[in-house]
Amino acid sequence: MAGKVTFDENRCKGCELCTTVCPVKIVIMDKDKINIKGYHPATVKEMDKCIACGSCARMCPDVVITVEKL
Amino acid sequence: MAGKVTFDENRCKGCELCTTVCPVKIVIMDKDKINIKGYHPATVKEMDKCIACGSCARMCPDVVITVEKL
Amino acid sequence: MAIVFQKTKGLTEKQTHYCPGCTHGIIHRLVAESLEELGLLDKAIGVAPVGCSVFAYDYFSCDMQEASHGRAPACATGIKRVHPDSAVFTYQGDGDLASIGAAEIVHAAMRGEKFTTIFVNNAIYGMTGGQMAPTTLIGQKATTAPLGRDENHAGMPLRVSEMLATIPKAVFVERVSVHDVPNIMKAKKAIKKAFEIQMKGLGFGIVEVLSTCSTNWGKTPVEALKWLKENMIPYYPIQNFRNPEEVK
Amino acid sequence: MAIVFQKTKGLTEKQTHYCPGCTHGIIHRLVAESLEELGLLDKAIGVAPVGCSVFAYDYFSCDMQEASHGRAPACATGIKRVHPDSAVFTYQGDGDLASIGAAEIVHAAMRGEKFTTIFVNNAIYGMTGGQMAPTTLIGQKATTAPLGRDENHAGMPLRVSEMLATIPKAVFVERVSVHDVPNIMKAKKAIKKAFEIQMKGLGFGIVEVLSTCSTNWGKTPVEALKWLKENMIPYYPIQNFRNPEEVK
Amino acid sequence: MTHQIIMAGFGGQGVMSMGKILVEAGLKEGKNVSWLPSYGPEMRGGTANCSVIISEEPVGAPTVTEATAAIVMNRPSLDKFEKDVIPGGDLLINSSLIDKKATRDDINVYYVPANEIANDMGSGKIANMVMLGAYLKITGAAKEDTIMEYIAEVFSGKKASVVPLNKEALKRGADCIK
Amino acid sequence: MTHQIIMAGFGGQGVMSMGKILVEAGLKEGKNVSWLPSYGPEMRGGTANCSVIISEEPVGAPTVTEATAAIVMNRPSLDKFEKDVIPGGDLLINSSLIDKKATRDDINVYYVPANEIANDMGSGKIANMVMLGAYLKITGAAKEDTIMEYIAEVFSGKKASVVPLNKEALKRGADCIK
Amino acid sequence: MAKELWKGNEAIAEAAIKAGCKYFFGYPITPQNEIPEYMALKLPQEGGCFLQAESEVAAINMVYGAAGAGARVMTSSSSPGISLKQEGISYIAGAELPCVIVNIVRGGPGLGSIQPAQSDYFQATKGGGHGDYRMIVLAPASVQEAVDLVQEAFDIADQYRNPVMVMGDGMIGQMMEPVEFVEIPKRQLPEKDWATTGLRGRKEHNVINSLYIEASQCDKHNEDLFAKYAKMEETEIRCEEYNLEGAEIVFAAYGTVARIVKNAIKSLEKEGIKAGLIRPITLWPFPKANFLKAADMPNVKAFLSVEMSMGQMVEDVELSVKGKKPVYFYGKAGGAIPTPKAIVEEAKKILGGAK
Amino acid sequence: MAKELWKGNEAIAEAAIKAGCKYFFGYPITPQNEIPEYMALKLPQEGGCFLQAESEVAAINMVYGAAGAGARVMTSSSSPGISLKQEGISYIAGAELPCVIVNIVRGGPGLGSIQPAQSDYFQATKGGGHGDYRMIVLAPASVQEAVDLVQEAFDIADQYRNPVMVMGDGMIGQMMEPVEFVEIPKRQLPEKDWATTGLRGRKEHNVINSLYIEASQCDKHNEDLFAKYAKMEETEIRCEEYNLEGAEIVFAAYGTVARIVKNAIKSLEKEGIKAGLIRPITLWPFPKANFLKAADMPNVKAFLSVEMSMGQMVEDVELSVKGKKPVYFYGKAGGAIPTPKAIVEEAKKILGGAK
Ligand SMILES: Cc1ncc(C[n+]2csc(CCOP(=O)(O)OP(=O)(O)O)c2C)c(N)n1
Ligand SMILES: Cc1ncc(C[n+]2csc(CCOP(=O)(O)OP(=O)(O)O)c2C)c(N)n1
Ligand code: SF4
Ligand code: SF4
Ligand code: SF4
Ligand code: SF4
Ligand code: SF4
Ligand code: SF4
Ligand SMILES: [Mg+2]
Ligand SMILES: [Mg+2]
Repeated sequence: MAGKVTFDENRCKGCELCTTVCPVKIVIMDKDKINIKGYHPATVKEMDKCIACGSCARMCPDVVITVEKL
Repeated sequence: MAGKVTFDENRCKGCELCTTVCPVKIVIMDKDKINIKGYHPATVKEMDKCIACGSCARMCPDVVITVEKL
Repeated sequence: MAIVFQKTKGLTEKQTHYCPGCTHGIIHRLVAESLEELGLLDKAIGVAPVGCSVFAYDYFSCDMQEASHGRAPACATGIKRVHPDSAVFTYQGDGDLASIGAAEIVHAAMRGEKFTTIFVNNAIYGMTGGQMAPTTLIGQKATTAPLGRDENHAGMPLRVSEMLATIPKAVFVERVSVHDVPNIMKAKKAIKKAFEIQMKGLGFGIVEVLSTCSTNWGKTPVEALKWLKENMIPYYPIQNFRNPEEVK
Repeated sequence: MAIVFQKTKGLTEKQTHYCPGCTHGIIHRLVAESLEELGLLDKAIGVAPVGCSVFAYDYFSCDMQEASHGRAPACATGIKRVHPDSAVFTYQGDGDLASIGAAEIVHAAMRGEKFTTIFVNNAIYGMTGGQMAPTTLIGQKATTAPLGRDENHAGMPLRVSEMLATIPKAVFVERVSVHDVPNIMKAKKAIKKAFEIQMKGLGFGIVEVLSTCSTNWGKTPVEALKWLKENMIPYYPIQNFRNPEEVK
Repeated sequence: MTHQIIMAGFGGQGVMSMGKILVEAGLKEGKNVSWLPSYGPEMRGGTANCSVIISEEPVGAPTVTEATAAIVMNRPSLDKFEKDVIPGGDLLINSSLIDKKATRDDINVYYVPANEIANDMGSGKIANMVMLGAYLKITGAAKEDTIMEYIAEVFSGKKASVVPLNKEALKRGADCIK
Repeated sequence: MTHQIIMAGFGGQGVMSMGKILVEAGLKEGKNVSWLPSYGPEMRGGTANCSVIISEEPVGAPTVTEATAAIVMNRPSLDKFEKDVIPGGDLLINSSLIDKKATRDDINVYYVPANEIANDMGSGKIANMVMLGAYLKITGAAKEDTIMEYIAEVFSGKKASVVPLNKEALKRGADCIK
Repeated sequence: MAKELWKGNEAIAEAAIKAGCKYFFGYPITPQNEIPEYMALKLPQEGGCFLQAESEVAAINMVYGAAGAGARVMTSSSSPGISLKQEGISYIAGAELPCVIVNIVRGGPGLGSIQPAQSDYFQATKGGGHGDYRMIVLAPASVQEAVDLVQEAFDIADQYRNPVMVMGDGMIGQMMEPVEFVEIPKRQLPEKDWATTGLRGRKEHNVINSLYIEASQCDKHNEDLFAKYAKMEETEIRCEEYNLEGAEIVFAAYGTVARIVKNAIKSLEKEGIKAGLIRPITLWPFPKANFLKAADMPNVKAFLSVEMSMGQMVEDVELSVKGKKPVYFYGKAGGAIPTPKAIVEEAKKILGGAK
Repeated sequence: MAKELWKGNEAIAEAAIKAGCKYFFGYPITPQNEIPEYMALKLPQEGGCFLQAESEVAAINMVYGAAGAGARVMTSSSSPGISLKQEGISYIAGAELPCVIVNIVRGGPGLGSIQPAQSDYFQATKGGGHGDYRMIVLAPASVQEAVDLVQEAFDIADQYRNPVMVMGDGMIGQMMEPVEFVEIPKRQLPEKDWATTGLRGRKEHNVINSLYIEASQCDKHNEDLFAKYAKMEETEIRCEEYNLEGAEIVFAAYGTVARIVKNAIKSLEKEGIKAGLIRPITLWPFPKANFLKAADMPNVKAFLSVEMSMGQMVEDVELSVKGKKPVYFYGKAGGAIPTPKAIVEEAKKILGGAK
């Protein structure tokens, strides 16, 4: 049931909505990065924990996230 | 309980509404007369039958009728 | 010798331009009598619409404004906000209130504007010669619905009172009719009550009055009363829809 | 490897101008996905409003018209009458639909226009900088209600779905929210159903979507979702108000 | 010759259709014509009127302010339009409903008891055709035959029975003019 | 001397208030001033800018198309406004966020690491005051004292604690200009 | 086809149907009610759609939607109703949508009267709505001309993707005159490949819009619009010149007033005074050149604009004449109609003064 | 009182309150939102009433009601919103009600842009609504002038029982400038004995109305209105003349554009070209005499009207100049702002050509 999420990083507006809905709490804001819009983009650090539930993508207002099931 | 009804004849538009509501059926159209508006005005022929119920006046859209109780 | 009925001081001496038997005349009288009986003539300000009752400003003896088509509630809002102690009313037809003025009446109700609306529903545009109104019944002919109103094309008639009764600040909503004397008496009572509620500052009140238009219905005045009773009332039930607790 | 979620073809590549976390973006996506899934992208014509979603014409990949403020339902009426086999929708904010456009939405519903309205209720005028909307809650601050909405002055918030549900030809009326994932799924279902009902020609359908405006609410996007849940839903219950028998 | 006619009366007296019939006949005869009604809010019982022009030349203004003839069916119309007839013009008065006389002496005045004649014929509605008959006799603005041709076209089939009645009305009107 | 300044950056970088503070100070010094913001739909994250004029003479156009100075807080602003500086004018670049260099050589270019300085001072929000300090040092458009006088007025009472921070920011900005 | 008597409003409606108008959105108002009423009866028979809108505002926005969807569409109203359409008209012009708008003008301002007037000239020609835009404004003087112009109005609208207004007064709408429906030669028209029909296989989505958020783009859009308007000014001006030769005074009048003026010209002729008439048929673009040419004629001493207004077209006459000859005005407003007699007197007064 | 920095919109609102405005009915639209927002905060504190209407149409009709009830009342909006008010404005003018309407103009047509523009000139001065009517239109060029004019606008409105429009562009509304609130000398004003206050003992009922069903009465009403307008034209014209002496070219410009033109004049001066400016402050009534006088000055070779539009006021300049000197136009539209440089070039081009 492992999943893979991909972020279209430069679309991200750093709103943090995706981080609140991940059941395994792996979506976080990347404070080390600033994208071309000037925001810290969202990212996933522990990808192996992803269960490919799609919640993060469904919550994102800016269609930043693609979710795949491995 | 006798009543008296007075018609401000030249206001009358001959619509006949008053004639339909008199409980004693004494309000009629005066086919012999034409008022300045060009209508046959309403009138009461048998005034002594009037019970001063006020229905004719309440039905009249043109405040033609005054009703008094004798 | 006692007066049982005489012309109210709420009406001027001016004779109306209405067609013979047009029940606008009755409704005018009921409003004027209510104002007189409540002692409000001296602080009443009425708003005439665009429609057959456009000349209402000539018929009511209180101060009057003539509003643009459909906007009487906005006009009345302006007046009432300036003179909060006045008795303000709008007098509007179904084209005026339910068609072009739909937003204005909904929002006056939403804000709970403290004025009274007399809504004369004759299921037709009288003044302009018999076009379809939002309230025209299914199958009823109108010059812009020459084969009768078709629900698939023009929808179902709008029940304004039912709709406005969903709005919290529309504290008094009642539908009445003037097709016979008992109903005329009931209509008067509702109108009077609406003004009382206004003066108590409770919110917005509207009385929908079913009315005839013999001319554009193509009927005699007497036939028109019958048509109203048999056709309008089944779709537009005579009923109180909202009453503020305080005045029940 | 299976795709669980990816961007729908119903949206263009254009990035939105919305503030971070604005749920307009989610609602756009739900509409676009619905159109794609129902195979309607090829015959859909959308109408963008005046409001924050004014640029919606750039974001949906189907044909689009930009309507004047509040008149999207009139515009959509014109379109749908010309192309009866199209899937026509309006996308409107609460200022647009419930304030200036109140008459247009009521009458589209009355006529039973066969299009779908997506009504984004964020209880504020977003685009113009946070003025009071008809849907602004009691006590909620807005730039034109600096001390919070006062019911005695500005009335009670308008419950649009409840009001429209009194209109016979408004065959589908449902209120949904997008403040969390389960509600987003429900919202999507309602939107899809509304389009299905349109394509069956059953009448007018509207989905009211509760939405956030973190910018003008003065909150972070995450706080805004919580505020919606705790403050809007109690007054605007999430509920189906009308459903045509045929699609129950 | 240009005929500029004002026709006026109560709503319901058929002044509008009287005008229409006349212009239809004029058109049939190859003349230039126009017909302009008064229009107003629905004030039933008010007066209605129309301006009719029949001319060899193209019609200028459709309004008639200098009438070669006026046909007045009721008292208010007489009061209103008597002044608009040009000197030497014709004024036709429905004497059944108007007890007043014309005041001018520079015009030709005709009194036609149109309603009496119509009632006498059993149809009060046809008073307008009586007046039209009188007018045609005076002015020859259109031929009676053309009028009847048009009327026969309009009332064909089932309604054809009214044709003779109209013809009779025109004639009885014409007969009033000596 | 007429100072015509463009200040530009992301929404939230305080370019609008930087401009307001400057014109308030100008007014205090008896100059003629104007402040004109850009305005647009709520596109957060977009760029905002304002045109500021401080002059001995009455202010003509409130728009600045020939800037005596431009203060750019982010990259898009540099790209947009570099061309509007008059030859011999000043361009102040927030080098913390802009890694690009100016392309023109007929103007005076200053690189101020405003965000770094501000962060260093413990308040990222004060980067605008750092830039303003640099600008004042270069142009003398207003006196630092007047600025501080105004700031002290605005942040009186409980908020007075931020006054020294602002003063420090102005100074650190000025120090960047050698 | 032989000539038949038609009431102006009905003739206008029939002409529109003959021109392929399939959609009509309107709202009742005197004195144009016969247009929607005729449409209500006839459009469904032609497979078209008549809809009574909830208001004039809604009607013009339905027109916007239908025009954007590629249809031939019309609306009609009278003065107060046309005022309510101003925002919509500005949008339609801004989005470059073709449609026909009929205004059967009545007396104003406000509720005014319902009698014939020409007091919406400024509104129609200068732009009653906001922003810079233009409509072609056609002003028929007879029912026949109304019929001819309405038919062409749809083509003009489609050719330029622009709203076209047909402006008559209450008389044009209400009077009956003989009419012959002659088919107007159809123009070569561009395809409506910009219309929102649904993609139906098309690759790029079509967008109907008037928003240009960048000022420079909006400026450019205005420049483009005005380039189009310049083309209209080159090719679409219509005007009748009448009796100009040797005229001492030249009247300017349009619509039914021009006919009244012709009566006055005949009267003047009888009194030995030669008068001519320039009758703009397009109120915009205005036939400036015709007036300028007349102003250069040595026999012409003065111009007199006669209108059912307090003086509106007279400004365009003045602008055209460029100060070369004096320009006077005579008018009645609020539904009152100038009489030939009053016009004659006014002309004589001017010539007396000018001599 | 010392000068303070005020944002134009807020200064306008404050000036209205200082002038005794107690009622405000409006609807949000950029770039004038600070006016209703300021009113929302401050009017209740002054015992007045701010109400956000459901639309611009409703707002103007609330103004109608409140003005008819005798109040000092104002509304404000921007271009598309003002278009929606046209019917209402015509009613207000027809019923002769005093009120102040602010238009902070933005680029059009249609949704256009939200940037500064002057493209509602025709609408404001010629009558965007139906029928013949006029408003006084005041066009401030600075925040200070806006403040002064707004204060007087209420008096003018009351004096003539007429709507008065204050027309600025987005710059006037958005910019901050130093302002001093100086009390404007109050006019001697007639009593509002016509207002609908409720009879309160009065014998005759008061009626607010614009309907004159008889054409002759409506004509008479128009005559009366125009007699009043003539009085306004006599007494209310305001205009700034700048640098006219010896000017080869005279600019016509109003509002903020006049300030840009002044910059251009200074640049021209540096190049040895003398240029002047006539700045109408009242757009209606238009300062025709000032232009005519300048046209008669031998040094003046040409006029150049500079506007943020495609050319609107230029027609009034032409009408004033009566063909005595050539009149040119330069403008930007849709929210674009003319630069001093472009104006200088345009002037030089004209003078080159005119020489
Ligand atoms: C803006 C505007 N649109 C249309 C009209 C024309 N008009 C006058 S009265 C009327 C309808 C009146 O119908 P209703 O309100 O039902 O009143 P009724 O005559 O039936 O009493 C209309 C459409 C107008 N005067 N103004
Ligand atoms: C006729 C008109 N009036 C006002 C405006 C200004 N305006 C633009 S968006 C808007 C309100 C939008 O609020 P809402 O519909 O709630 O949408 P949101 O921005 O909240 O999504 C207003 C009033 C306009 N463009 N046109
Ligand atoms: S798909 Fe689900 S589990 Fe994976 S990152 Fe997104 S929310 Fe977390
Ligand atoms: S929800 Fe989307 S835009 Fe917001 S932080 Fe997550 S990825 Fe970025
Ligand atoms: S008062 Fe009553 S009884 Fe007397 S006439 Fe009238 S209706 Fe008849
Ligand atoms: S109801 Fe009145 S108007 Fe009608 S007939 Fe009777 S008295 Fe006359
Ligand atoms: S037209 Fe109808 S509503 Fe109007 S006055 Fe006549 S009967 Fe009454
Ligand atoms: S202002 Fe509000 S509604 Fe508009 S984009 Fe921003 S968050 Fe969304
Ligand atoms: Mg009605
Ligand atoms: Mg909103």
